[in-house]
Amino acid sequence: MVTATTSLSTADVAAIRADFPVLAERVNGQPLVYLDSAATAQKPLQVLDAERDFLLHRNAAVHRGAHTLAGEATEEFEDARAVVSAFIGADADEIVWTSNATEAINLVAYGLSNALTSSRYGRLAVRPGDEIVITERDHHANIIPWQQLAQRTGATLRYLPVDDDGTLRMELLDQLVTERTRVLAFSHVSNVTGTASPVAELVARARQVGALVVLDACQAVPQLPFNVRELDVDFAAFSGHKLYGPTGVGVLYGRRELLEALPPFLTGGSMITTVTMDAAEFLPPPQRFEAGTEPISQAVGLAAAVRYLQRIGMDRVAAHGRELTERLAGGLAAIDGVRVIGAGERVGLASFDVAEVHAHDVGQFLDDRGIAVRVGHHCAQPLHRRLGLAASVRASVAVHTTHDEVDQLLVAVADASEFFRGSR
Amino acid sequence: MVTATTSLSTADVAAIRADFPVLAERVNGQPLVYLDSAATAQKPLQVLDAERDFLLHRNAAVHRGAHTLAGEATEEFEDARAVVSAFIGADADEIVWTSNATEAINLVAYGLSNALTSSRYGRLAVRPGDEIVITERDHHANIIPWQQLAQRTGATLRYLPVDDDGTLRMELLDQLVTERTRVLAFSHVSNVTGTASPVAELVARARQVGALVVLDACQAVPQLPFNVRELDVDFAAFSGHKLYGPTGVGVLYGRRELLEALPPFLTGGSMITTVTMDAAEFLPPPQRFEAGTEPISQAVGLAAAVRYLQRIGMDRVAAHGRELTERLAGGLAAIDGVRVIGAGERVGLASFDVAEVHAHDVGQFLDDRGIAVRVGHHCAQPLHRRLGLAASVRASVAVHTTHDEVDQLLVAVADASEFFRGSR
Amino acid sequence: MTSAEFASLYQQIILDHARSGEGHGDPAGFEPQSHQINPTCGDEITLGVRLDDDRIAEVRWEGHGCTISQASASLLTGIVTGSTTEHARAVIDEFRAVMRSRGQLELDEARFGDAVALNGVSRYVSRVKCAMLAWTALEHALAQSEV
Amino acid sequence: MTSAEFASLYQQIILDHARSGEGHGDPAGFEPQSHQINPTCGDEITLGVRLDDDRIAEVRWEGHGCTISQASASLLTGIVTGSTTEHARAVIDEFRAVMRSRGQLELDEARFGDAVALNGVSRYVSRVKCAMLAWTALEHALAQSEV
Ligand SMILES: Cc1ncc(COP(=O)(O)O)c(C=O)c1O
Ligand SMILES: Cc1ncc(COP(=O)(O)O)c(C=O)c1O
Repeated sequence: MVTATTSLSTADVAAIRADFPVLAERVNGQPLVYLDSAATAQKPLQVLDAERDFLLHRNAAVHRGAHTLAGEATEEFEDARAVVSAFIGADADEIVWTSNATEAINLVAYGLSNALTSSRYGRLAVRPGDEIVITERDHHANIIPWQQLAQRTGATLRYLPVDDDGTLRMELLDQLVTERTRVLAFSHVSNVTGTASPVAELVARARQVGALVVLDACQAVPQLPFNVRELDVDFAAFSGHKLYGPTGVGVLYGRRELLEALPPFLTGGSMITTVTMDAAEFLPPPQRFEAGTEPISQAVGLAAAVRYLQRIGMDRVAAHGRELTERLAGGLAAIDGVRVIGAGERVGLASFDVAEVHAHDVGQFLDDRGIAVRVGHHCAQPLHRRLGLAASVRASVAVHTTHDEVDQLLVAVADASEFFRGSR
Repeated sequence: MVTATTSLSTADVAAIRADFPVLAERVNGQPLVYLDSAATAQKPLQVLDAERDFLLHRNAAVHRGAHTLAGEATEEFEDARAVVSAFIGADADEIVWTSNATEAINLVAYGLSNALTSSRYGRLAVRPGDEIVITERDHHANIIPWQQLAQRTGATLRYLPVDDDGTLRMELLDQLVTERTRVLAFSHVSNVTGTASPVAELVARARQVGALVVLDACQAVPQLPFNVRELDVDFAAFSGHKLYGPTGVGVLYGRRELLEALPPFLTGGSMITTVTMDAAEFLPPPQRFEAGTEPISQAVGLAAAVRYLQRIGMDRVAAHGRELTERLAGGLAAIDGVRVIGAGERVGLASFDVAEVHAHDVGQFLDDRGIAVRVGHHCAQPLHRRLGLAASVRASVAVHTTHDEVDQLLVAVADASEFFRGSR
Repeated sequence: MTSAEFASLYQQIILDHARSGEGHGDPAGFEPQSHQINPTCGDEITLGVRLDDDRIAEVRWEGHGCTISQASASLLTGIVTGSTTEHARAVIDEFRAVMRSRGQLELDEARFGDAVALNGVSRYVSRVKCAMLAWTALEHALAQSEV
Repeated sequence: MTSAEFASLYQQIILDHARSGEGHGDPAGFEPQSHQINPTCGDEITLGVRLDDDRIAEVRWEGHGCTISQASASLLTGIVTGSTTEHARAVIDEFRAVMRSRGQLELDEARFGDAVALNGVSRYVSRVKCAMLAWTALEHALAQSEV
């Protein structure tokens, strides 16, 4: 039995907003309406305070020092790993701290080519004739690392195309993902259409042919209850800064036996057992992948962000996001001349095009009213090209977004259309 | 004419200490004596405040958004680049933000092998038969990336050995660095001996044979006036967290024409001009090397750290460090059974061995008195092996270190030696 | 309903130039040429020049972009057509300096005429690239003809 | 001049065991064997076992390390010599649980005897690896003999 999840009440959101002081500030004389969380989220005071408290009282190098501060710092750092891994249903040693989601995906892609030159880690090596499959609606962070892997190894890159509204053409899946496919990489939630990929179907096909599944979870983790075991993916990547946490920290989840089989990517201190001038022996995961000094206070900050979301409850976060996004997408579609990109239920964001008006001009008009949205290709040039657009406008919601803010955006978009088209 | 630089007065240091509140705290009931800045520095309030102020009022994605906050964030972020690059005598577009020094060195090493598979960037490619030269006293971060580069490309890794006190055997330089040498990589200041390498001589030899010079400047930048043009190096790497700045941010300096010739390393958003499903065109440096969302607030924090040091003056920072390190090394050498590693003037740190007592035990004894030092191999196993040690104790000084703190350490080391050796 | 700053960024003259597009058209056959992209939004321009000795006889460009970039290309065309390449280079440098001044400098009306309407852009860091696109293209085109 | 915590970490019995080193010696010829390293400080141990059916007849180890790791190897030798491999495995698990408990758990005196002197280690996160080194080596050695 599915019980309807309660969303956030107006009072809940008001209380949440108090944790984000920037929301009370003015931009161009207007109250800030921040609808750009999909690019980077604002950080609640709880996150800023946790990081500052750590830096004021327990800052030290981790895993290296024997003194008291170093012990305390190491404990708090490893507690952060436990908190963040539990949040996505993984064990603590199955997540690797990276600097962002982009680096997390690069880590996997480089690992698969490094496996070629390393006798000990040959099993996962990608070779000429192997194929890597991505999708036409991926973010550049999930396109270019795979192009580069193909270039380094002689493997072939293929992609699952989308149809005219940006939906994955699943009917082509079996023909594209074959016994030759070594990696199937795709975004859980598109950062342009906001629609979710049919993860279960994609994973099932990858399992049939023995391909690794790499999930770009950047836009999903802040918006949905997210569990790597339920999704049954092999790798998943996301960024701290989109999850109400600091920049400078990202997460790679990897299934334990795969992290164990993957050779190192970045190399240096804190990831070795023995080093001679000729060769190095590496630690087990996750340390093998964490070369040099970690993003220590940033991991602590990210754990605080996760605790913050857990206190609200991801079910309620998701329900709130669903309500707002429906209002947003429905409202936009009803404005004359506005085309909302994509079809189906959206998670946390909607992108749109205003006929005859450039996205930059719309964005500037909205900014004049204090409304912050993202304009451009959102690091998804291939998808925009496929949809016949150079750029679009994207509005994204967060735990602190109100219904009223969405309505303000809708009015402003209608006015922008009027302003620019009226003047023609 | 050289005028003697004034050091920091007792009053100066007292004022500086007020910026580091942790120094007023107690560890194991004793006032904290933090002599582990070479591992990671404590951060002054000015750095914490700058980062928090940014996050509270101007946080947004940079280089992507058109809204007001994004514009302000981009300006502050690029101002940070200008401040940090000027601090080392480079132009703003000659520094790349990385996550730490380790990643900065990896960026160069991977770039040199990526150049192999990229027609456009072939000039710098490292190939079989080429040689890479490092030194026996390097940090693992400046050893393993080069081992891996050699493994990926078939190049040969050689090293300049040290003598019994850890000094580079410069008489072997000409024989090791030859026409076949493509890269000469070494640390400016050893993180074990604390002694500086003869940079000018090393660079001169590299120039003779046309090798690239990669300088590991981690321990130099926080302690000495540092200028990449005067040193005439091709690349230099250092970490924010050792420079009184945040973790999660590091810097790679690269001479403009070399950064332009180097292919990308991490790939993804914000580093491209055009992306199709088949190929990507990359932006000029530094953006080409900054894939995905940057360590934004961390760069802002690092700029605040640099401004902090500039207000004190790097000449005075260096003079203060010199005084303290002399007292430290001289005092240690005078303790019965203590062997100070290395010979010659030390910059900011001294490492030592207490006869018959394990470094961990010394460290624990010091910690019991609130004194934080580093014990272990300090990510320099080859050097320790060469010196016949498994581990050593390292004490390092900072702008906030007092003469009295150094003396406390000296007394405690003598007592530790007595405690453990007395019990035998 | 819009602020004074917005109104100064989107003056009628800008809106008009974005629509009329002086010099807009297929630059095929024009040499030298340059193609420029704004990586943030994917806006592009291909701009070609017909030279008559050291004079710019004609400018022709096409591409897509926002109001600011289109108006700027149109205004540029008006300013440099008929001038020497040397003058054009000086004008480009001056334009760039003003655009990057964060509101500190203003375009000289004697040299820039109607293009002074672009003064407002320099206060919007993220729009400077839009205004610069055509000017950078002309700079690159002229650089090719130097050799 | 040292604190109570320090004194409890470095009890006389620990100092004594670090010096006497029960079981210390070249384990050549002992099978199964395991070599373990503490990556932070480079401390190493090579530990070998002589089995008599399912009983540990003798333990022999060599290596270098701090007082805690040396004393721990010595104390381990005393505890497991003569016991069944099954019992040894249970004891290792219990020891690990206590060491990782951050001061929450204590070793049972009946099973651990003098080794209860290592209780203090669990409050020093960075020293737990030192105390565990020999125990991990024994665990790995026994795991090999299982097959
Ligand atoms: C000389 C030297 N090189 C490289 C590093 C690596 O720095 P990080 O761990 O910040 O990447 C360090 C510090 O650990 C160092 O002292
Ligand atoms: C779907 C998706 N993937 C990847 C990324 C890259 O994230 P980051 O820039 O934090 O590495 C983003 C955000 O920009 C995204 O939305």
